[in-house]
Amino acid sequence: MTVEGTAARKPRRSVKRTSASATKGRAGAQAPATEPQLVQLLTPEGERVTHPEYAIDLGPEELRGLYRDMVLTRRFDAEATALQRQGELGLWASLLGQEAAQIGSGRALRDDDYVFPTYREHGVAWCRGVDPANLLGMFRGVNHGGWDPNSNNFHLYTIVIGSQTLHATGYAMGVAKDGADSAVIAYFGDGASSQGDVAEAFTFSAVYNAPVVFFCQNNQWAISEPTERQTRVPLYQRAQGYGFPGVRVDGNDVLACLAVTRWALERARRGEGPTLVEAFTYRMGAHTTSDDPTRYRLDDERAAWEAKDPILRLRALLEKEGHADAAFFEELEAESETLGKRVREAVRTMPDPDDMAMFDHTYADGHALVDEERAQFAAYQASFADSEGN
Amino acid sequence: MTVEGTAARKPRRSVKRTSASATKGRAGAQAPATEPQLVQLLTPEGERVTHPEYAIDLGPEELRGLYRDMVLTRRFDAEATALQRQGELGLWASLLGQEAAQIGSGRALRDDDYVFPTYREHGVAWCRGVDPANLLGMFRGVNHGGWDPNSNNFHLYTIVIGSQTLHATGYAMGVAKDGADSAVIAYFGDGASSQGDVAEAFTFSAVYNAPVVFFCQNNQWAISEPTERQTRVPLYQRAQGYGFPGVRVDGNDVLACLAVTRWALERARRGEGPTLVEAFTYRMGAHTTSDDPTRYRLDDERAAWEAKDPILRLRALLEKEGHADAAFFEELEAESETLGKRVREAVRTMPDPDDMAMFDHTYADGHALVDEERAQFAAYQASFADSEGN
Amino acid sequence: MAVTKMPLAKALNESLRTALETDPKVLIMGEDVGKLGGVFRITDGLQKDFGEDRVIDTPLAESGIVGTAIGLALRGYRPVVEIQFDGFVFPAYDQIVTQLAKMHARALGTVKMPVVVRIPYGGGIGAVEHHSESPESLFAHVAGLKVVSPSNSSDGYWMLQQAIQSDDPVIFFEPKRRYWDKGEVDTEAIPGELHKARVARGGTDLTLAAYGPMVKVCLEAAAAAEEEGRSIEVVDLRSVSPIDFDTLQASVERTRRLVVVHEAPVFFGSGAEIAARITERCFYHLEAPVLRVGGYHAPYPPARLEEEYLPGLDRVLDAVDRALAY
Amino acid sequence: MAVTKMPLAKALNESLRTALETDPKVLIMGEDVGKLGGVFRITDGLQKDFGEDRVIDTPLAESGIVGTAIGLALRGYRPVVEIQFDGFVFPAYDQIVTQLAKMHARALGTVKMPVVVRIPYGGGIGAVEHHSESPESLFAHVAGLKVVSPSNSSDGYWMLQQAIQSDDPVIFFEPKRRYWDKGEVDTEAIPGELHKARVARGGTDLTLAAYGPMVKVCLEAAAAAEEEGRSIEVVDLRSVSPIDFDTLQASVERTRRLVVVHEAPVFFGSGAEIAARITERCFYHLEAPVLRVGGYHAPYPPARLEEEYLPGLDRVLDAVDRALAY
Ligand SMILES: Cc1ncc(C[n+]2csc(CCOP(=O)(O)OP(=O)(O)O)c2C)c(N)n1
Ligand SMILES: Cc1ncc(C[n+]2csc(CCOP(=O)(O)OP(=O)(O)O)c2C)c(N)n1
Ligand SMILES: [Mg+2]
Ligand SMILES: [Mg+2]
Repeated sequence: MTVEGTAARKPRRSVKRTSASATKGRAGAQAPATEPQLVQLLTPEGERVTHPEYAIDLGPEELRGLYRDMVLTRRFDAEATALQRQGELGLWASLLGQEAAQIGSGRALRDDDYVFPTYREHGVAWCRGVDPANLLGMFRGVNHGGWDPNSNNFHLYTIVIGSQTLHATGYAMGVAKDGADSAVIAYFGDGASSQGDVAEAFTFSAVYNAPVVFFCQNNQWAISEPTERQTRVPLYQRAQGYGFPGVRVDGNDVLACLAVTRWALERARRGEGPTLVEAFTYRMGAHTTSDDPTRYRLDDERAAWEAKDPILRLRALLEKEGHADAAFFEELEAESETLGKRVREAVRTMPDPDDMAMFDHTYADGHALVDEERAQFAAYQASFADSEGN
Repeated sequence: MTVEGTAARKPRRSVKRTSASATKGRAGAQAPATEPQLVQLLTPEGERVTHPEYAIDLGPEELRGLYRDMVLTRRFDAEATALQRQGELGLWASLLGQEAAQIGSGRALRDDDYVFPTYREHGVAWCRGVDPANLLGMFRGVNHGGWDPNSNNFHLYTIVIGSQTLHATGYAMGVAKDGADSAVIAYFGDGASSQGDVAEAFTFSAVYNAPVVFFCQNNQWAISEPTERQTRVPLYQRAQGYGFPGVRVDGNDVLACLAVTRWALERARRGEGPTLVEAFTYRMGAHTTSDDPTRYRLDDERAAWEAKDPILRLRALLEKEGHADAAFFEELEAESETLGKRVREAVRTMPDPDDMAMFDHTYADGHALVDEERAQFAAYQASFADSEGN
Repeated sequence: MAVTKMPLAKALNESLRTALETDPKVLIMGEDVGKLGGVFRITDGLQKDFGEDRVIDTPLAESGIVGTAIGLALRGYRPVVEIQFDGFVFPAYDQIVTQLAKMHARALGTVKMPVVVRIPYGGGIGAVEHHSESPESLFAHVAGLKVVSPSNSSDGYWMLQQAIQSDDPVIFFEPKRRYWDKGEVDTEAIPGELHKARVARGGTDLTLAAYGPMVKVCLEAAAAAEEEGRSIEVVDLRSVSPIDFDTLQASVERTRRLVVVHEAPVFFGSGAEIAARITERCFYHLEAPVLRVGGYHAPYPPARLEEEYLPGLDRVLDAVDRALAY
Repeated sequence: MAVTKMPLAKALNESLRTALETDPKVLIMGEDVGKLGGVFRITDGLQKDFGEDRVIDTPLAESGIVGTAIGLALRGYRPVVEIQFDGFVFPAYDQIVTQLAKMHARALGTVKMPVVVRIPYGGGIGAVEHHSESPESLFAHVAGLKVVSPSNSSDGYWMLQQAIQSDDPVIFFEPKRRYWDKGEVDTEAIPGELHKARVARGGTDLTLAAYGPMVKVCLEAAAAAEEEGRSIEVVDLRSVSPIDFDTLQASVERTRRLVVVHEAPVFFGSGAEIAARITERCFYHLEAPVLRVGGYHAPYPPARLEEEYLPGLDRVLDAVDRALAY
């Protein structure tokens, strides 16, 4: 059940000294004795397996629901990539390959829980009921996010790597202060694990026992850098040194992601504090549409991960167990088409912001300089209208 | 052999939820099974004890040397505190109680090793041969440090908490690049462990396998905040999640500090990468001369730690084993007096910097604006001389 | 009785107390703000009276403090964050500039960021490195932040009240060397606007503009100049973003000369912005270029040099002389 | 042949290659600078040719990158650090401001800090948030740093050479939207001084001052103005700290009018410092106040608004008109 994701990759070490037993120290060192255990409930072949600690019991409808979420999310993502190629979007950050991690964790959430995403959590947004078209505004360049985070308890996409983990921690501190039993989840990547802010979020959440789940999608790459550039031990182990549990889950197994996230959220609700979940997955596509992964990684790595596809394995289960018939898959195909069409139309008809909009919302209570600049700009714009009028 | 430093203190938790099993998660959580083991080689009563992993074999002369270092360091420190009271220094950060941690680790170093201190490492400076009077310049307000770091491989005191751990890591990366077998040691406090920079230093040093020892003096307090405000598990465990060993040592036991630091430095030299050493000790005095610890801590805590005094326990050993006679102690007393006098004189005769000095050393290669401002200031100063001359 | 004479430090403490009493969403966060009451005792007694849930000792990590304050604000709280000294705000700079300042705009106005970042700033107290700096320019340049600095006890009380009530992030610079200066505070007076300048002393020959710690120096300079027969107006700007250029312009149109004084280095300091804008607004009124008195382009020097480094009475009067010589 | 026409990106790449070849102490560090060659390919091919020991992919942590670069400099190396985009320099701001800038002074000159921080900056490429900012003011205000920005390929090559050779920390702002503009580079020419301005186009009626990406806009504006019979001088400042006020003063004394153009917000921007100082130096020469054209006091807007936000030909000419109307 163990997945050796990066074992085949050549180690990159700029230091030439003998790199001996890295984690095996002497007394007090407490080096991990065993290889990381990957929690898995559904094998790449679509077999249900059990795990001593994490169980899940889902009926056919729920399984179909998860499948539908993943398929539609992938379709939306593909549509966005296409829209970028057509020049309708300036950029797109694809989640291809990470559907299980996002749908599994996203479907573990309650409505009153709160999500702090990175810029790639389109699947989680889907679970929260955020209109997919809303996510495209920032990639089209009409806004910097612009949905109301409170309408779906889904915070704005955050681009500065790691920052949102502190916002999530603070929000969770507030939840605890309110005496609510909601939980908060913060998404971040393997690359982000190196940012000081993420470490500080671990410290604050542990010290204040904040009800937050840190959900790290280790997709093996931070743009061109493999995970070895960020850590030399599995990332889930990071939590331990801050005094809370860390778990590594098969990030391409939607059932395991759901089960482990649910468990972590329940811990948070019960007042047991933070948890780190590392979803071990793979970025199947480029970092963004601007990226060229052929410069830094080999095709066979991708091929190996294709065999672990999160959607195919759930489909295999559904078919094997007779939970879904041909009609279901056909209907879903049609639904995908409709979604694609809706997204395309929404993007193509998305209005450009008004020029004057750049003076809005810098402040809630106003600012004399902004008023002055707005007026000057309006007069300047008007001067063209005048000369055109002449 | 276990010291329970903070066990008696009331936990401070602003969150009122049930704080259940914090670190005991389920599978994958890998919570530490045992209570932290404190490496100790000399008990508070002055008994030599052995440790299965860390041995040390010192002759009488070496033991007397360590004793002398600690006594003179404490004397220097007391003198500086007195000088602050007399108005000769603006501020002083006393190391009282931390002599063993500093002398033990400081004496483990080779000449070619490099030290990155905080602002409290007067004992380490002593081991490096830095003139104690040099340390007082910044506290008197005549400079911001001002010694040449390279003359004793002892970097300048760093005040911005945690910053120096990254400098140490970078320096160590350079040592490795040079193919040298020197090691680097970075000092920091329990409070500093929360800074993002320290976490980033852990990441960089692990990824590049840098020959650096992180030496954390956990003196239980960051100004008024007890260690529980920074972490809920022992600090030495932090290392593990970054992939290198952490050890907790009795920071009031100079022999154990020496043995453990030596071991960690040797690991670095052998190319085995970073180590975290947590020296479990106590800040006997105020944070600095500006601080009033009666506002936040109880006298009996201090009293409990007095029984563990690092100097008294080594003296007990020296006397018990007949390694030092009355003459030795008398001579040392005299030497202390001389040192005190020398420091007093050095401070009182320390010249104020020339006014124009503030325009020096902002840049190595010069800067037109600085030249302009220097000239203007000189003219401005001269205008007074002129009018006085009239 | 609502009018009391108290030091600035006490006025700030009272203001925080009032805020905690009035609004259950107000929180105090920072290093050593609890039992110790902060290194300057501005939060003295507050944890005792309002509990550890509202007056929160934080881990030693400034980015963490501001980052979690942002999260708390998103949850509906109104955190008042203390940074221990000016030189220690930089670990939080990223959260302040990329998150705190931009969140409201990023959300197209759907969320608010009522966070106050209190920073004791400036020199003159004989401190070691990083404890005497004046980084206000580095915040004023950043859209989305408001930046203010009181010069006296009454403003300390009221401006802090208003900053806490503001739905925008406010960087609140407290002139630490004025903490112990006493002034009257009327806790029932109706305060003026937070971002409005105040003519602290009337005059006809030249305007001195300052804020925070330098207002006192300017008032002393004006008094000294009076003995030489010169009538100097002093404008206490109070706010560095926005700057109340209307009040300043009105003053300069009358006096026709302006000297700006601040502790921060002159190069790219607030004096630059003020000089540029007032020159544009008052081009035909100015008899002399706007002169600037401030810190030099060097790291804040060791304590024994700070008297030379800081703008004092003589340097201000020297600039006044030079401006009047045009 | 030493003279070649190449895009700015290539000139920078060649300059780094030369530095790596010439001085074994030079290192390149940053996110994705290795195999990928950086997101803008400025370090393309360098890791392949100089190895992972000298062209170092770092963990994703800007404070760590600059902090370890400082340590490497203390060990005798000369690190050239790449920050991926302008908006991501802030996590490193603390190390830059409190450590990199101050180390030489703190050590009373006994250690040097030859670290170059390369930052692709500015807008105009249709990017998402944090990828189009111009934060140069936030560095120029800080003593101990030098700040420069080339506007063309030749300057890109030579100024980077000189920055790497400098014993002071240099913040090297690369105008990312000019990366693909071609210009001649003579790799054997003897370069001018790093911090000296250059008169890019002579003129008699007004001076336009700019640096980095705005030099091209100003040259275009000058050309357009010529058609209307106006003779505009364009000064490429090249350096923002120090600023070559002598060259600028000489120009303004002749033209008697100055407009400063930059992408960064006007408020507390470099135009403020330039306006204040040139007004002081040229008080009796100026026929009009120094005018400033720059960004607005708002977060850099989404891509579809950036054309409105950025100073373009029309806004520069509008300011020229206004200055000439005095
Ligand atoms: C502070 C900061 N530095 C650099 C970047 C540029 N950048 C954007 S994404 C990225 C890699 C992120 O990797 P990871 O955290 O693994 O997330 P992933 O993209 O793989 O989902 C980088 C370096 C950034 N956005 N923020
Ligand atoms: C970045 C930063 N924030 C705050 C401070 C103020 N400060 C100085 S010492 C200190 C406590 C440090 O505690 P610790 O790391 O445990 O070291 P100790 O003083 O106990 O040796 C604080 C908060 C600082 N110097 N730097
Ligand atoms: Mg990744
Ligand atoms: Mg401590």
